[in-house]
Amino acid sequence: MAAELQLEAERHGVFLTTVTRFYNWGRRSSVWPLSFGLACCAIEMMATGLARYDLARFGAEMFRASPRHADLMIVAGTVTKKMAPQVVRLYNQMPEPRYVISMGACATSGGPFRDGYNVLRGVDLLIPVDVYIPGCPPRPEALLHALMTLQAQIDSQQLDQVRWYGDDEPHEYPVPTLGRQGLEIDGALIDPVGGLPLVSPLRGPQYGEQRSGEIEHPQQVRLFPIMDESVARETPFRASGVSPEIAADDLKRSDVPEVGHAQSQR
Amino acid sequence: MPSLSADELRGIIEQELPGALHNPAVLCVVPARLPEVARLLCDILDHTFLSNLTAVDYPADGEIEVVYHIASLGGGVPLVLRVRTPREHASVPSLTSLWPGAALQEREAYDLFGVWFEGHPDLRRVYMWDAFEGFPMRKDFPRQGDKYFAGSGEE
Amino acid sequence: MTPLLQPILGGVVPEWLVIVLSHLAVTALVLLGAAVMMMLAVWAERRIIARMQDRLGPNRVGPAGLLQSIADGVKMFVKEDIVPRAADRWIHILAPIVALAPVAMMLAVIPWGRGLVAVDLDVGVLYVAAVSSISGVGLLMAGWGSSNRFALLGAMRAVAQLVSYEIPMIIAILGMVLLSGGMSLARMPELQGGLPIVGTTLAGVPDLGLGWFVFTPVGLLGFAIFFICVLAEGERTPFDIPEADSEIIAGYMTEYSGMKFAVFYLAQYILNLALAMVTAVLFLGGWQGPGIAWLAANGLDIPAAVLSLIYMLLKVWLLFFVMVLLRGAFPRLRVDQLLSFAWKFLLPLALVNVGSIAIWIALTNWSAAQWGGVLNLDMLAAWQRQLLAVAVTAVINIAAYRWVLAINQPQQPETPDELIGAAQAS
Amino acid sequence: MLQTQELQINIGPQHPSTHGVFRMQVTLDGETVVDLKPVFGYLHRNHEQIAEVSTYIQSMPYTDRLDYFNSMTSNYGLALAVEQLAGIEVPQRANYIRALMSELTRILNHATAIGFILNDMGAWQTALAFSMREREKILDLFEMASGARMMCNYFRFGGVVRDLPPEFMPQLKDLMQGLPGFFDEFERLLRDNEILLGRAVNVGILPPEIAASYSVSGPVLRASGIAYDIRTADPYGAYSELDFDIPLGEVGDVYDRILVRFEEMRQSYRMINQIIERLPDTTGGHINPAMASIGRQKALRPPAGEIYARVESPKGELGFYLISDGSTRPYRYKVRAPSFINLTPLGDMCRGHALADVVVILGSIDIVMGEVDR
Repeated sequence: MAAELQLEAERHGVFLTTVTRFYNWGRRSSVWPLSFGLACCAIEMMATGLARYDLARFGAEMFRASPRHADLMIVAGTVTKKMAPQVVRLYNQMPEPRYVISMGACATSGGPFRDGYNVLRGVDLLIPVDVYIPGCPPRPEALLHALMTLQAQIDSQQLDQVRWYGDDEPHEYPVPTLGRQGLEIDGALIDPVGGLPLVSPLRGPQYGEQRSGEIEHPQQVRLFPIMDESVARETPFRASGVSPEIAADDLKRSDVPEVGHAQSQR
Repeated sequence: MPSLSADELRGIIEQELPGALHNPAVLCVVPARLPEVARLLCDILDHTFLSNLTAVDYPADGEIEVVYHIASLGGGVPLVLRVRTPREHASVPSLTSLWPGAALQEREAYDLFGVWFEGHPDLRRVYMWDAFEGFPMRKDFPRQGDKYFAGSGEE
Repeated sequence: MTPLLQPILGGVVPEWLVIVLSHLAVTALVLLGAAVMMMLAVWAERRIIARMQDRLGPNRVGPAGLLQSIADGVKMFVKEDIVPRAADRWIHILAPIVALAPVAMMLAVIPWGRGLVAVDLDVGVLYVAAVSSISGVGLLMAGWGSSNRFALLGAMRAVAQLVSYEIPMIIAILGMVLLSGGMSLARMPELQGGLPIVGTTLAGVPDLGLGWFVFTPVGLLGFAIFFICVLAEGERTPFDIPEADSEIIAGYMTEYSGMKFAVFYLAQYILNLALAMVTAVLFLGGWQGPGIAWLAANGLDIPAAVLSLIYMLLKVWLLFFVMVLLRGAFPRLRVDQLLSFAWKFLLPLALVNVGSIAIWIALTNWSAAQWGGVLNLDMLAAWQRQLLAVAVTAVINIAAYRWVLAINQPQQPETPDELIGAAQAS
Repeated sequence: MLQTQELQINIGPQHPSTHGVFRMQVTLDGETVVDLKPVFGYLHRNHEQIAEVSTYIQSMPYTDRLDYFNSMTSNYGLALAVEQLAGIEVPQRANYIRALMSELTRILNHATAIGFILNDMGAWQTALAFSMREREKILDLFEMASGARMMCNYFRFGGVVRDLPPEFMPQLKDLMQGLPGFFDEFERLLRDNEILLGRAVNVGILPPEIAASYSVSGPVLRASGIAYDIRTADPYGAYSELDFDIPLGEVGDVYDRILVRFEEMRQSYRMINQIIERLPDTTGGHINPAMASIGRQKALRPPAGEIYARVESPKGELGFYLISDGSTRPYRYKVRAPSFINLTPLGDMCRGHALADVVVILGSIDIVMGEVDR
């Protein structure tokens, strides 16, 4: 990586390389996270900041409460639909250069709560993510590793190619609003409560590609079985006999095809 | 005062407030008489701690049941009171005047089940946003996800 | 600096240019010194607090993380600069400058060492007091111009705090002015030579440079009051209320990003250091210390200057270290507690202290004629009068302290009768 | 003529002192709180609905994520409810292991809760760092027993998933040796600190009868002087055999809540000592043999009926209300979340106090958003 970087950099001349390296050194040595905890992972985030793990060694312990002072947003926990507008707004309020670490399964994909009606299936539906951490919750070591990965990403950036100096990066991402049926952007439903999201996920900046922000495959929205009287169960006080057999292969997932599932478009 | 058993409570209610029980077998109270029964429990029987309040949806009966678990601070198993109300226009008298602590739990039941608590000072949605329509914990709310398919597919 | 440059450049450039150049050089040196100190202060604070919390602190950038502050500076410099849409644009942009400029101006009159003072102003103390309160305007501008409620709350708190703590602070300074008989900060350390308590009044003893005001009862009380006010003025824990991040995010700096935020940050740390320097000069003898008088007497001016600079920096860093320890250890006060502490506790004590100092001066300096025959101390030696004054003012100050404590006792709340004590349960 | 205007501010959902994504709409007159309205739901992740379409044992990992500080006690609540519903016996040894884990959890929770209160007061994380240090040691033990640091998923219906490993006891004893020193260190921090006293004494008073009518539970209720603890009021597991006191507060202010938590840590320490003594002599394995296989757990089919089972979690009374229709999935699954209900009197407690006190009062209730919003 370093040699490639060097070769790449030499085309820009020594002076620029030095400036870039100095610039990258400054940015990566002083990544101040936003003190922004959503759920369980926030506790591990705090544990990372305190004794034994000590995020401070990387100069990253200055958890700032104001998004204006922060460089890094650690999305630590489940992003619910109700919280999604605030997450995007906070991201919009952060000054460039800004980074996002999606910490844990919930922030990455919805995790164990993926099937909940109020849970966003991954924060990358709305804002770009630089580093994903698996785990539920990830151990503090994993967060340290994510920070180091982010530092490596910063190191490989060129001063004249970073996204925030170009025009293609929208400075403000569209903030969803909370509508009658779910999240809306400009009045169009993008993530219904009790349905699947209708937007494609954002990609990381290294793909150089921006989120469409458009509704995709609206005609392929999967209709969900309304749990009607065939599913509704007897009251416990009049329960007669045994309920349907589902014990044998209880944990087996059915192979319902993921038609039109936005996540599978990735 | 030691905790009462459900049978003792049934006897006392039938004696003190005749006609208040809709279904004595499960201590199901007539909605309009609920505040009286609760006051009886609270003032005379020393069950002063409203431990839990929740709703259960029974689409098969077309009814929603609101369940109250009322404990005594002296200890023992909490008593259960129930109220049944139709699913359409579900409405139950609020107990916030007796137990201010019921406020949030009633809001939760309203939010997720759509039970209107008559006399609640500030009955708004608590978890979902105000503009949202529908009551997600009802059994007929549309659901998503593999888990639900796994369940419904086999049934 | 002019005499230093004169022999070198004297023949080459005209004299006015030499003067201008020397002034510029001094300014650059002072600002550079302050900036380096600020960076060291931020690093030291992060490391010390990390130590207090069983951590290591920044140690990846440079030796032991020493370059951490530079990395922070580089990052801040390249951050995007945001002016919120709703903000009052010019006020928002000007506020950091208005906050930083007076703080930098304070450095001009502070003596860094023997003979190392940029401007020897006759009214240096007055100047410091006056200039340091201008930064409050910058904070209020920041809070108002940001159009953010947390920022507005923070600015209101900051100004309330600055205004209330100025008063005991200035009264504490007033005492020192009375004691030294002048307002020049540069002259203050010169008066604090000699031995502890008796100062230079004892004949035949070498000048140890230890006659600091803090060793006298009046100086000690003044030091305590002044240092507490310094903590409040510099927004240090337990008085960091204007930027209480657990309540109002970051106070008046909430909406500032990039360089402007860095300027606030810089202003705050320079203010802390400058106030620590003023404290050292006023009470801890400034650059005074053992050996300086001997070096100066033997004509070794440059070693004396270097040694005095070392003494000064040692004292300043000691005070800053105390600030950091306080920050790591204490919760912060509530804003009403802060104000009542200033008005009910510090102000009476400061006033009493001024009275004590008047008595001190009367006991040490007045002749029988000045006393009008009430008291005649002319037959006592100077050091005896000094000791007498110490005894008298110590009694007054201790009594005042106890009295102020007594009037500040919080009323005991009545406990409801029905509340039970700890009951055995199992 | 000059007029004053009330200031409306929103604290949260992203705010360093709201312990997660909680939001308070505060109306201020100067710095004084005129009105405070809590807003919830930013972490509403549908635990109950997911549990209603999962089997009973599938809900166990979700209870870890309810109260993510105290996964062990949350597990205990569900395990207790299902055991009572299905009539499963728990061996004595399993009960002791469960009590041990619950009390370790309580120490962990209370230590960090006090640390967070001090953090909210502005102590720059130092107190929190001390308590997190102890937390790490306890988490090491949890990891040893269950394989995970935070989300232990250690309890099973009828016992616990595996017995304590042989190296567990020596390390537990090490920890227990260090704890009194930690308590003393913490106590010095709490008792003699003028500023802490000034910030905590007579702030956010909750009188006992009001506390009870607000259904407040746990240390907050006990700080108001009411000796209501599920471990004695409705004993479960090994608690009827353990000897402990219930510390009570006198005034019901923030300081009492801190002290009650502090004393509860000492009582937990006492209990753990008793458990260490008795554990080698306990009978039965770590799990009821009838429930030992994961297949049995998965296929568990409690008879139709309902149950409301409660445990004393460190935050208060944690109840699980389950209705079974005889199938492998609960028909209704409801969690009585102590931190949610403890928040009911927040507005009343804060009214008339300064803005700075709001965060301290909120901290003294010790909420965790995973449980509040579920």
